[in-house]
Amino acid sequence: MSLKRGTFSGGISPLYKKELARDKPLEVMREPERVSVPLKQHIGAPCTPLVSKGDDVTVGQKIAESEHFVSSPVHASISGRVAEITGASVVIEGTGRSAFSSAVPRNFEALSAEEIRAAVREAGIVGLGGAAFPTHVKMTPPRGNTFEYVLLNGAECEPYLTIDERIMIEKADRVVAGARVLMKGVGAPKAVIGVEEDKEAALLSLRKAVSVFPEISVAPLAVKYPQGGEKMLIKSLLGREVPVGGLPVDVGALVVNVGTAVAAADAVTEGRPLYERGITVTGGGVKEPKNLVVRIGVSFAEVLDYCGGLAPDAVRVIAGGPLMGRAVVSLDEVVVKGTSGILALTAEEAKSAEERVCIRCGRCVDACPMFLTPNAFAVCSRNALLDEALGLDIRSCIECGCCDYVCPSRIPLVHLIRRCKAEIEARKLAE
Amino acid sequence: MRAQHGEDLSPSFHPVRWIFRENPVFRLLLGLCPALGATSTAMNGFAMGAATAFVLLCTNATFSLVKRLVPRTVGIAVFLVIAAAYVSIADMTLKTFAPSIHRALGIFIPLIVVNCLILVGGGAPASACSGGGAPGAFSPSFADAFGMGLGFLLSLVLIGAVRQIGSAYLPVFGMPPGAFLTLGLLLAAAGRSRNGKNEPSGKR
Amino acid sequence: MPDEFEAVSSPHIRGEETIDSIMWDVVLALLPVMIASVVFFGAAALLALLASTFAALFCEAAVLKENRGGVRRFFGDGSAAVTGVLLGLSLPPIAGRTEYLWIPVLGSAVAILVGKHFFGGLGWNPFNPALVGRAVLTISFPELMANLWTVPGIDGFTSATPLRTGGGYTLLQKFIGNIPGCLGETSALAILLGGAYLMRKRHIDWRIPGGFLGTMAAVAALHTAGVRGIDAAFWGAAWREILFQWFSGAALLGAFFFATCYTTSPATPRGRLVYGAGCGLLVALVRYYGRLPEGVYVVLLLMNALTPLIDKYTVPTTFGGGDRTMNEKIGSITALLVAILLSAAALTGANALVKRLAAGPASERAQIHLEELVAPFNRVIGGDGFLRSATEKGEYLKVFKGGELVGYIVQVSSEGYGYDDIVMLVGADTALAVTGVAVLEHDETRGVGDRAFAEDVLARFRGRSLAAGIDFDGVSGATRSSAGVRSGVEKALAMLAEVVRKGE
Amino acid sequence: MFSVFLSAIFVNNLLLRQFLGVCPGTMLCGGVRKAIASGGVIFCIMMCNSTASWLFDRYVLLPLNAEHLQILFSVLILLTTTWSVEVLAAKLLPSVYAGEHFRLSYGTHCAVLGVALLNLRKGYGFAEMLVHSSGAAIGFSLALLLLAGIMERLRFAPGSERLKGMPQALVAAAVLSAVFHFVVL
Repeated sequence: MSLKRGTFSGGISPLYKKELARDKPLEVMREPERVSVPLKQHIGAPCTPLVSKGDDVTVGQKIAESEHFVSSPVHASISGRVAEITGASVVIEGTGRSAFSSAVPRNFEALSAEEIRAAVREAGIVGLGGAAFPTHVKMTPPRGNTFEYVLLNGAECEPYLTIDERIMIEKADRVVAGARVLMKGVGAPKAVIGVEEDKEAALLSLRKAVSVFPEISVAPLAVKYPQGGEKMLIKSLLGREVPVGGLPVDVGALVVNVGTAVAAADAVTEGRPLYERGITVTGGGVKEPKNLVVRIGVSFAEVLDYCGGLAPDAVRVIAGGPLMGRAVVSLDEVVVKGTSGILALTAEEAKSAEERVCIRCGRCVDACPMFLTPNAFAVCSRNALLDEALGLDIRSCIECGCCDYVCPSRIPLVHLIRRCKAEIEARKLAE
Repeated sequence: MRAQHGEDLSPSFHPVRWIFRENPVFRLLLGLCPALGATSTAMNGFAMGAATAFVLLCTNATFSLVKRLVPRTVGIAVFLVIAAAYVSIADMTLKTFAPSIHRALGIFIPLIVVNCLILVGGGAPASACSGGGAPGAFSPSFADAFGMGLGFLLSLVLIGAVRQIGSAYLPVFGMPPGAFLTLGLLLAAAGRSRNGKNEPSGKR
Repeated sequence: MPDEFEAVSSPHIRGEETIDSIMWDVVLALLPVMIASVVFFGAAALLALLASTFAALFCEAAVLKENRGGVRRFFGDGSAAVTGVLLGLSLPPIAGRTEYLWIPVLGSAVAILVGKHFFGGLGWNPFNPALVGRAVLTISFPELMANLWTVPGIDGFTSATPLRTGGGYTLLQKFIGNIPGCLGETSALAILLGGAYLMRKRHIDWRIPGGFLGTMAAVAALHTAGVRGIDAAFWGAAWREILFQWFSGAALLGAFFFATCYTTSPATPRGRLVYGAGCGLLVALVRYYGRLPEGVYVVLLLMNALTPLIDKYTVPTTFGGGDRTMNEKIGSITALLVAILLSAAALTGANALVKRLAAGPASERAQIHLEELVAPFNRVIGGDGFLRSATEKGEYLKVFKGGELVGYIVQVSSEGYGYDDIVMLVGADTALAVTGVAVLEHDETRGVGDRAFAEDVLARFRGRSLAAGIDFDGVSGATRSSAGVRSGVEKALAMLAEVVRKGE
Repeated sequence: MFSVFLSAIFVNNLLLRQFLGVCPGTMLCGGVRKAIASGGVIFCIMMCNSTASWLFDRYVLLPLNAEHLQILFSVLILLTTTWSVEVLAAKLLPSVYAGEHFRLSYGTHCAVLGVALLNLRKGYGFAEMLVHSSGAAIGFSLALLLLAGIMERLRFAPGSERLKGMPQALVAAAVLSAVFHFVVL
């Protein structure tokens, strides 16, 4: 790979606000006394519980599973007793400290691709960047396709979030190990780790870590959003465009978040399932922003509490980043595998302004990294012109929020696009 | 043109209706070409309106006399031939006795034949309108034709007067853009047109 | 800390720009242009700008409730102010004289009420409101709007349109300012400053001014090549021509401020390039081959009308929807080639046309009708027989009475204010004194220019001859039309003089 | 010849400068695609009708010294040509004919007849007649297309119901009319 900075067309350069948590080293949060582990934390079929109320479980024990291929098992994140099984989650009450005792380290070089994929599935690995798509599914190519590259996504383009950056700085060796495991697992000869170029410390430590592996390279990327979008990352690193309606594998690439790579390495070499993950707790509404390693199923309230609590002027709490994350209504929500951060924004940060009419300035069209026409989608959505929207490729929209961010009229474009997509789906079902 | 003449168009004598509620220009959007092209002054508007009303009345009267003798298949053709005859008469008369007006109205005199107003108000057979919609089974009485002609005449005089007075201050009113502008503003002032389709028909 | 939080759709952070901030930024960018106009044209310019801006704001407030009640609300989102300022800048300097202040006021009122709110207000106007206002003024008062190009500093002095005559101004003068023209057109420097500010703030896309000025430059270079051929000094001459075209008239103001109006320009990147190139091409063609002194404003309105279609057919190719880079290359090369071919074709056509019109005889139809037309006109001369004759300059009729030559009737055409020539008949006796003038066809402004053709006015020509001098006072307000008639008479008499001299 | 063509498109545009064919069916023709389709149909019909009228006038009416029958026969020829074009289209291009695009609104009849009469009144020769008719047809279709684009966008415009539809279309036409007034190349 050349050292030329990779980039794509479109996108935006929002205020990054990463300085809030950028210098906070990874910190393991104290073990919660009670977790509520949801049965469906991934894209695909939900799991059915393997334990029942009153059972004792140890940390890392598989507590739910599904027959379906596109699914991912769930593990206990603390040792203790199953207090309750609701329809959607298993509640475990802890019995003191519970460290995971890792199995005998395995040499992944000796494993076959199938064995590695099986280990990844068994450990419940899903994409930790936010989408939570089961990784073993991604690693299984459709017939006739082969992987050429494993691309590790260290772009972390969402403002505020810094967890991937910390992982790359502090666990560069594990990131590289993850890359090697994944290369072996999909039979790809090369790997590239893409990192936005302003993350200098991460670039430095990764370069050191890959120096002995000529098949792996580290590529700096332009600092802009959504650099970490799967399709944008492939364009930036390989110059290839995933065809409309296609998958990364169509251009020979497997894209995996750096955090996921570390989890995959842990799963394959140590047999450690995904029962904890790193998250960034930040935002103007958090007293002490931190990068934390937390157990799956811990409530937002407890995590925020650990970070000094919410500032009084916090008005919005978000699971994930500010551009694609989901606003939560209650702090009883729990951290799941796809939670990359907890953000508490103040009224000033989460500016809400009155919506105005579209002045057709075209900023949304310029910003769209998928080269779509969000202004037209808004008209389609409001007037139920579903066929027109389909004709304009509304299904290619990745809902990155660039259009919405730049709109000077404050039109809720992402919301309108989602509604239009939902209406299209509903119509398809009805037919 | 989707004029929906139906039950509320009773054959009773209601010329006033055609002037206000169902004004051919402002409510039914009929005969807009002459309403734009022949109204640079109130006098032109009057002449155009009068000529149209004349043709409308005469054609209506004549056609209703011979209607029963005409087979349905050639109804429209016969109707237009009658209309064309009266238009020719109007044309010759104006040319001889009012050449300046004849010149000002120009091509709009012969085009009275295909004026929607004549086709609708004269009671042309439904097949007259090869697509835009049909006047349906509406068979106007002589009184209706009279009212319609009067309504049309008054509308044209109004437009002509507005343009004539307007052009004294803002000459654009006397020119083609001013014709569109005047009619657009007057239509907006008149409110929603009666034949519904006051908006693009092709909502996809 | 609230128990429940807002559940709203992502994204949760927003950019800084709002309609208000953009609109007021545009006003800020127009500030240098306004200052330049006041510096070069004096207080009248300030008056005109204030009148147009405040008239626009008042009309906006009359329509929109949210603009009423308070100074801040009165100034609103800035869109009305932009319209008002732009309209003011596109007016001639006389609009600032107190007796003409109704011009900016009327223009702004038309712009805001008809151009903007009739179509649904901000974001819905199909045409740039300021241009609509200007169009109504131009059509209604052509002499006021286009004929009087006041030289800065010399109040009331009128000169011919610089674009037609070149004006005798150097490029540097044109760049800095202090040349005749509309208020906002005088200083290229000020416009470029404002444009650079807007580009820097990313309020406008380079594609529109780039396509606009680039295409103009291409046509100007082609034109230069056509006029003088390609030799060693070609590039120097071409560049002079290009800069002349850029700095003249409303090209820069149009490219940076009018064409970039959001609502009326395409929203897609490719569309903006097409739109800009279309503007540039048409402006150049109008300037070289049209009869209009300045076509920028009209061309912009036409392109405004094309915008929905451009938008519809330049929807960007979705990411991954084809080999985009290759497509883009092919697309831009094709666009360029088409532009070049079109302009070349238009040049050739127009060239041939101009040559034919200049050299060829009057059209066939005119000949057929000549005798017919002459019949009533002839009453003055009282001839009973005609002989059609011709020189290389055109046709004329010899008028005979009782077999004796008593005079001539010539059909000539001359340029008036309108877009078509004034076609007229000039009668003369054998001593070459005018016996009568009749205007057959003209395209002068009704009610204004055509006053020059009133019978009593034309009767004033009677008895005049070239020898005695055609001392003819034009009708005020119809000076161009009067001058057209006069030059026609002169042309006719000159032609007859030659006929007589040759003893034909 | 070239100037006849250009002026027929712009300065003497049928719809915008001569007011021929102004009716809701043309002003609000319902979308750009439909405007393109009807533009093509109108072009065919105008050319056929103008040619037929011209030939009839030149070789029947003029020799017979029967110019006073011009109006009557123009109308009959109009009926005949529109009818035959429809029949031909139904035979040759059934798929096109079946589409709603083919149906013409009233207003277009006025424009088609108008062009034929203009050709006769201006005393054009055969070639000039063809050039003028094609220019007029192109100009008519162009105006139709521009208005369709504008009105398609204004479909969802806010504001008073009074203004929507014809009033807006007419004011847009006013601006276009002003623009075409100036387009003299």
